[in-house]
Amino acid sequence: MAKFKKGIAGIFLTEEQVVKAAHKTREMGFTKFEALSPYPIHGMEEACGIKRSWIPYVTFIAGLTGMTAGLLFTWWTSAVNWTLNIGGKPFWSLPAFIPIIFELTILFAALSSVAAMLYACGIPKVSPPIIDKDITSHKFAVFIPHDDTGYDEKKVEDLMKSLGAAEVKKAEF
Amino acid sequence: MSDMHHPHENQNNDMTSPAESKYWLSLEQWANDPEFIEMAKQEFKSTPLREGNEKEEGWARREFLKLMGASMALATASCVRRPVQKIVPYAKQPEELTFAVPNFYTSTWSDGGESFGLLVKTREGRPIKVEGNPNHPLNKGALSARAQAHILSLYDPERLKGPKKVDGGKASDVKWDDVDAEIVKQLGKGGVVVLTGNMTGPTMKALVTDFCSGFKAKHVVWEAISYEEIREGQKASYGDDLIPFYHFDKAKVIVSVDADFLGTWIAPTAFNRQFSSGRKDIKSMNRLVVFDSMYSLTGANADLRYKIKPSLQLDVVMGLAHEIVVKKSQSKFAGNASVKAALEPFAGAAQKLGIEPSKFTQVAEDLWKNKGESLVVAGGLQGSASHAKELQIAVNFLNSVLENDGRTVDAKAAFNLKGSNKDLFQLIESMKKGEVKTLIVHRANPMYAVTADMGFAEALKKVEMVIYTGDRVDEMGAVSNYVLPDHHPMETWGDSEFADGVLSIHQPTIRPLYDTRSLQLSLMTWAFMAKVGPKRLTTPEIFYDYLREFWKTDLYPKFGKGKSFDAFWDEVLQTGVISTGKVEKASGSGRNFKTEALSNVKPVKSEGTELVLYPTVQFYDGTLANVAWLHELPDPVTKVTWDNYVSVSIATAQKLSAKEGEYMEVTVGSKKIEVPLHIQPGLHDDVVSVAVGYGRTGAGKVGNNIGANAYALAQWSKDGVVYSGLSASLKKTGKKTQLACTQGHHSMEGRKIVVEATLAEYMKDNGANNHKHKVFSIWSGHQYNGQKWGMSLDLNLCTGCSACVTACQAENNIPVVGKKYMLEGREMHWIRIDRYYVGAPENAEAVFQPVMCQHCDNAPCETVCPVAATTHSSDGLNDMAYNRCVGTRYCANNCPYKVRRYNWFEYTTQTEKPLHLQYNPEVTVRPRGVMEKCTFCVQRIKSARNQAKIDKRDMKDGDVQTACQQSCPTDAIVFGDVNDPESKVSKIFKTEPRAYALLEEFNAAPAVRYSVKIRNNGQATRNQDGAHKGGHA
Amino acid sequence: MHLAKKTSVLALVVGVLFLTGCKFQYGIGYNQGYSPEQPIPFDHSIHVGQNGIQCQYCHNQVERSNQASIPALSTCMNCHMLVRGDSPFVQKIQQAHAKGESIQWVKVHMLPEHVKFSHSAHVQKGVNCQTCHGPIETMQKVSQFSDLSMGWCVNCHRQPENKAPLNCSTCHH
Amino acid sequence: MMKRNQLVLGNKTLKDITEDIVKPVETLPSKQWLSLFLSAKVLLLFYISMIAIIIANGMGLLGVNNPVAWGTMIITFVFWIGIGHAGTLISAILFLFRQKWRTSVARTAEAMTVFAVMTAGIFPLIHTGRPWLDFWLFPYPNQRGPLWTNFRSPLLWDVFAVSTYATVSAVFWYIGMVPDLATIRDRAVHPLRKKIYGILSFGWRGTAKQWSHFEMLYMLLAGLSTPLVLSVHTIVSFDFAVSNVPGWHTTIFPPYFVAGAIFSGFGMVVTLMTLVRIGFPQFKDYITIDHMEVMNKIIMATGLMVGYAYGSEFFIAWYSGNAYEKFAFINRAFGPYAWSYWIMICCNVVIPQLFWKKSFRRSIPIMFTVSIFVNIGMWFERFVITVTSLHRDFLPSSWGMYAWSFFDTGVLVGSFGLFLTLFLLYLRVLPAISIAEVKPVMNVGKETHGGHHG
Repeated sequence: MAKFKKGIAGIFLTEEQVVKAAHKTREMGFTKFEALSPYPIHGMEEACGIKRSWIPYVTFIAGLTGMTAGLLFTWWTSAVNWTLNIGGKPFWSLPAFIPIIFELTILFAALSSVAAMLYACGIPKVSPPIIDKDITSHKFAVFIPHDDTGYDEKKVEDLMKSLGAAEVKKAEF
Repeated sequence: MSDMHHPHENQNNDMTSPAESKYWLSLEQWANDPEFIEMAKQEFKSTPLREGNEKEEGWARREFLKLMGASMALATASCVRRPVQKIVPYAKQPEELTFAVPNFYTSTWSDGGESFGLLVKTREGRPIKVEGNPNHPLNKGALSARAQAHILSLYDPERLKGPKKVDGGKASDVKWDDVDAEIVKQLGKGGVVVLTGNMTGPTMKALVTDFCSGFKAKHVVWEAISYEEIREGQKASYGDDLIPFYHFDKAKVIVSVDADFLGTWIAPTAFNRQFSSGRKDIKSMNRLVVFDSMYSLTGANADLRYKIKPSLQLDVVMGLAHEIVVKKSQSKFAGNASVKAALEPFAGAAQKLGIEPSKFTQVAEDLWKNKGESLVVAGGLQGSASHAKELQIAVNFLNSVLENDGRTVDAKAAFNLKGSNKDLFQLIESMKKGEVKTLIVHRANPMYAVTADMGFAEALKKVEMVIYTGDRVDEMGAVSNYVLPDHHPMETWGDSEFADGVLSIHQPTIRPLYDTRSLQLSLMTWAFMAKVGPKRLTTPEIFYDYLREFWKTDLYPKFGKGKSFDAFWDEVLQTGVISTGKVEKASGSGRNFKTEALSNVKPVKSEGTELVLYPTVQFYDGTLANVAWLHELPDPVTKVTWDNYVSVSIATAQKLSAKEGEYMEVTVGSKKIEVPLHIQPGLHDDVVSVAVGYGRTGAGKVGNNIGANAYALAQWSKDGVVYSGLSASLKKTGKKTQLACTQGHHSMEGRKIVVEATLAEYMKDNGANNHKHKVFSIWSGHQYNGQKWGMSLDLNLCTGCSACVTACQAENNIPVVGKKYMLEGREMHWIRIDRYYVGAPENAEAVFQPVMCQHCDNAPCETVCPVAATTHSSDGLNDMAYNRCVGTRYCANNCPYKVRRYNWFEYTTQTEKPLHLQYNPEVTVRPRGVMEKCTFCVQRIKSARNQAKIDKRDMKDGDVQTACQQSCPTDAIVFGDVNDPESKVSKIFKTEPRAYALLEEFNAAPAVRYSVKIRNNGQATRNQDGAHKGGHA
Repeated sequence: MHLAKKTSVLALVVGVLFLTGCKFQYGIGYNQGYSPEQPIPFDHSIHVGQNGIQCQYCHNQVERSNQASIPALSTCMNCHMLVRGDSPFVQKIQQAHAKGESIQWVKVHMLPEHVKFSHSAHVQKGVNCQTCHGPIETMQKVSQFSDLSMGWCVNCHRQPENKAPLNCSTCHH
Repeated sequence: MMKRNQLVLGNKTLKDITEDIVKPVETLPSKQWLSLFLSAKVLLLFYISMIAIIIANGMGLLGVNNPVAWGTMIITFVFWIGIGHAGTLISAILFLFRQKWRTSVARTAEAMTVFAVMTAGIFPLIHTGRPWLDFWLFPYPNQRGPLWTNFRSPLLWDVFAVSTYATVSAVFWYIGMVPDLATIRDRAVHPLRKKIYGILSFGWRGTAKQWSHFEMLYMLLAGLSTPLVLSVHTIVSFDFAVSNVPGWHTTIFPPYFVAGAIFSGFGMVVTLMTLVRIGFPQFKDYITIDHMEVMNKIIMATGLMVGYAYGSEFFIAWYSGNAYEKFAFINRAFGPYAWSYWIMICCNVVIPQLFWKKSFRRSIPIMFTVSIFVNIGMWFERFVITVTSLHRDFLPSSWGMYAWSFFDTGVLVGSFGLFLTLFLLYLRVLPAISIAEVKPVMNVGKETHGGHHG
């Protein structure tokens, strides 16, 4: 298990505050901070400087893999490994195999994307530390870990307060 | 033991009998538990055959265990070895026996009507299938459905296992020795009568005669369906007390008045063969005109069918004679005044019959034009009205007018059918008088087939001892003192001369399963013990010796042709039959018709509703009522199974406002029965018909109380029995059932299914009405380079006799499902015969079409099977791997011919023992949940291929005969390699203009061809209903 | 993330096992090597190996029948009427034969009921007994040499030089 | 821009929303729920016993027979699969179309999808004659050669399509639920509850990065599910369309089946939502009459599509000139099974026309009644397609009727037991409305707020 980092978190009560706070934090030069919210917030990626997710590439490649696998598998089993005269159809009845190939494409793509998402989000994690139990309900937070560039406990606390944090606390994340 | 062609009677047994020895592998092992006799005594297991509650009661525990078992098996399949199996070889191996290779024995079988030469196929000493003996001049390899099915009666679990004493209907075990002692004492008192069914065997006849001479006994021969009226008519007309031989093959015009010669009359299998051989050369094909009071199979095959009432039978025959002799003044009788006087009352026959006079005249003209090459027949139960004898006289007269006697009717070769109702009537009278002290009844069941008001049961009470040789305590057994079970025909020796000059040997093919004894040996034993009778009766120890001796002294001199007797005997056993050729060639000598016989032939009053009793193709007289295959076999015309019923016309049903399946009370005088109603197109409005042979009460679990006993309605008198033309009335009872009809719809709906053409159309164009479609495929298909199997069915030859259906059932271990499941559409037959009605319902004509798996090259069933359980073989077969099938039934949906059959329940493994001994070990018994269908008898293909390999030769046309083809009396089925240019089937595929593929436009590319049916009805065109509209793919 | 790695390794192993399953599975659930005790320890190595008796001498129906068949006792007696009368087992045979009884052998090669194998077809084709039954001439106690699985049958039928049919109905009907 | 009605009523705060939605999960069940659950449970046990009896004795217990080799099991399979389409449609297709109203009904509709697909998926497995060998339907290496499956069979396509669909829709549903499960985890007081929901929520914490990937994945899954959902019913329709039975062999089937599936799915969604609104009154603020009305509009639209398909089938049967095809359709409407055809027409085409009237669209009792009729009608549509086509095909000699039995009724009714048991359990242990999705749209349509548009 990866070690959890210590740091300071500011708890906010509105969406606007936390977006502003994240924006400000980033402007301050912090790079490893996290912004937490109970729901996805419009503009938060921009505020935190998060790049577009790379999952679509996984989806695409996995989809292609699924398609190729389906194609090769149906071809090999039906036209190579054991050819059977079924209903007078050719051994390699591509049109009839398309549904299978299609379904495998989707299956591979979907499951790989999910796996990629789990990987990218660093989950599943068993009981990670929770900064505040209301963050998944109606509160928001910005967390700055201790190893971030220019981290200073005092400075960070002040920053949070200045941004309107309802609460600033030392936390583990 | 001088020969090696047969197993032997039980007394004479120096080799390990196959039934006792053990070496069973796989199926045999499972099937052939040596303790099967004990097992058979065990409780009756639930099978789908039985309706009722066994299912509900039985499933819970057994099936729960099965479920548990399945999951355990899954969990442990990979580490547990299979259960230990044992192999028990012979101590001494019989020479003629090779394991897993069938032996064929020639034999004979008769059910009181037709008699057949058989080849009995045995495996490891047990008969598994009967086929016709190709050497037999009458059935020539073919068999009827009943003959195919009678093998099942050998393994009937309800057969008696030993002699019984019966008291008040209760049977108790006795020992043969004790019985013999008592019987011999009784026989000494005199007054002995031996009542038997018809005996065709000369040896048996001689033995009974010897016995009768020894004990001063009387022999009475009686059959429920006796054909006595023919003999009487012959006697009155010509002075010959016999049933002449008929040559349907030599007749160009055949007129049948209620003689169902393709279904049940005298020798239907032989007649089917003869009739169809007269239709093979279409250009000179015969014409069949049927005047039908019920809808008979013969009527269904008629070129021209006219519905009549039984009371009008005389009008038909005499009317035709009037047309020829009086109207046209033709024939040598033309000037005869007494003849003219006799014919005059029948002048207006056509009007009376309701037939267009010109059409009636046409029939007469056709007959006269083909004089000497025509044939008029009448008789059977349908022809047994009060005027039965007169009808026969009229028929004989007409045949004499047409100079057919000696040409198509031949008295020089008579059928050995000697049953007499009159004799039975007299017997009953003398029993009532107390003249009979001991009655020995053999293969006769008067308690069932004689109406109660004859008082047979009461008369029996005056008989001191009644001995019955039946194989069960049936209707007759229940009122006997002793039931001394005879061997099953397959367990006993014998011979048969069904028609003069056709002698066939009757070999046993299995050692007796139970402690039974043949009547022959019983008679010999009693004579020996009483020290009476001729020496040849009392000296031999077993009947086999008597038989051999009889052949040596009586038959060998006539047929021996200079061979040594041993050589002669071996040859007889090998060929199974010797024939003088009498039945193959007509004698040519006509007889003089006694015109005075005509004086009694007067028109019969015709009024009200008339009853027709008739035998069915499935059951004939009802003897085999406990054979489930026959119940499952649809009636060839009505397609109803598991019931008899009263047929009425559509108009009559409307008048009665009764629906199909409603129970009706059929009343004749004071007698009545209740049967469900069946609405029969093409029936005369004033006729109701009911089949006999049903309503058994002592047949056994399968046959008891199925339908009603219509014999009860017959009218007995010292002049004979009236089965037909009795005045009857119908009344609704308010009860209702469903008739298990296997066919859902009776019209072709204008589709190109059975294609017909008239002879005129055929003469113009040999491919008449065979409209070919242009078909194409987006696939290029697969090449078949070696053999490719194909089948052709000539609809012009198929008469719908249904022998193929039962043959297939016997060959392929096809289960029986019972009425309940028949009603739910779960019949299992791999080949079915579709019967469609054509034309107006009130005059419906019928066509037949056997349909089995068509083994399509582009098989739609194969494409949709998810697990590739059904695929195409390299020789063009649509293979079905049962063990791969998971049972999605998609293939059945996708089969346009609907020939696939599904095991809805566990059918085969629940078969009651020892019925399982009949199973063909070459064919897998199918478990529940798998699909099955016709395989083109792939097991036969495979064994023929193996045989060719063993013989180091190539296969040739005819090596493989499918079971259906083998049994077909009309050669309608041809099977072979379509890639072999010399094979019969390939010639039909390539050059027969009548051949077409069913649903050709669908382009499943079937490997079966049907050939257009030709109707020789004198019409220019065949207006099929709706003809063939559309359907172009 | 470790968990994810572990999972993927596990998945890989399962996948490899699955794909090569047919190779590993051979023998599982089949009776290969089955060598039960027989009521009489008939020794093929003596009869065939040492004495050089032809297989077909005893299994004399193998060329004509689907079944190779265990010979009848009368076949044994052809020799053992005279030979090795001192052996208790031979005496057992002689006694059984005299009484017309048989010996209950334990079946070694078992095929399911739905498999229709023909010895004669194979023998006529020139397939050696040993091809399927192994070095029977060295076996003191018969044991099942091949696994008799369908794959085993098919592998031989597939060889082009054998010109054997691969139809379902070749074995199943 | 049209004025929008509020998507969430009652001026909720974020906290209110959380509490409203997780209430059923955090409180003890009501008597009402318990009695419903117990009845569903009894029905489920009945269903299990039906299946056990059928597996133990054979398919013959059902009404299937020779001309009609597929019956209740396949009919009900298609019925449930059809119902299983609405959820994915709402969550995926409407998501791609940015239909914000979908948020409050998506979760439950998806749950319905998953359970309906589960219920459906059982049927093809138990309808085989030897269900213990169903694993043969999967191409796995084996000792038989190896012997593979036949990839040309639409049933095999079904195996792939249904299992893919079941997997993907379950994953889609579950992934969407992960943040909500984290909400429940964080609110949990009992450590065991915390542990369970902790595991179920994968340790979700809602960082911006997570949300970013989450939203991307959600969109991708929506994008993948959309063709998938269309393909599944297309492939189910191929079971019929690719075979050659007159009445089955038509090219219209894929779109017709998909429209029918959406129709029936929405029918079931409306049925369930009206019930959910009654059972959990606090949900009325989220699943508003407006939501219901929109779904009713969809029902009406797809009902018309289905009606169009019925007409089109007839036209094509006539226009093709194929005698068998023509007969099959005349037989549908006027043959012995005409009653089922007209039930279907009434329920699917005629009755939904009530929704032309706005007040009917917004009346809970009326929409509930109509949705029940839609459910019945769509079951009969599959009955009509399956049974009336099979019972009279090419050769009149083999025509017959379906032999409906007690066990047919048993498996049909029993399958509701399975579905309802799962659904009722779901309502109690999982958040029935997507908390994280509702929150962003809580202000939509509110006059006072200008931040959001759409």
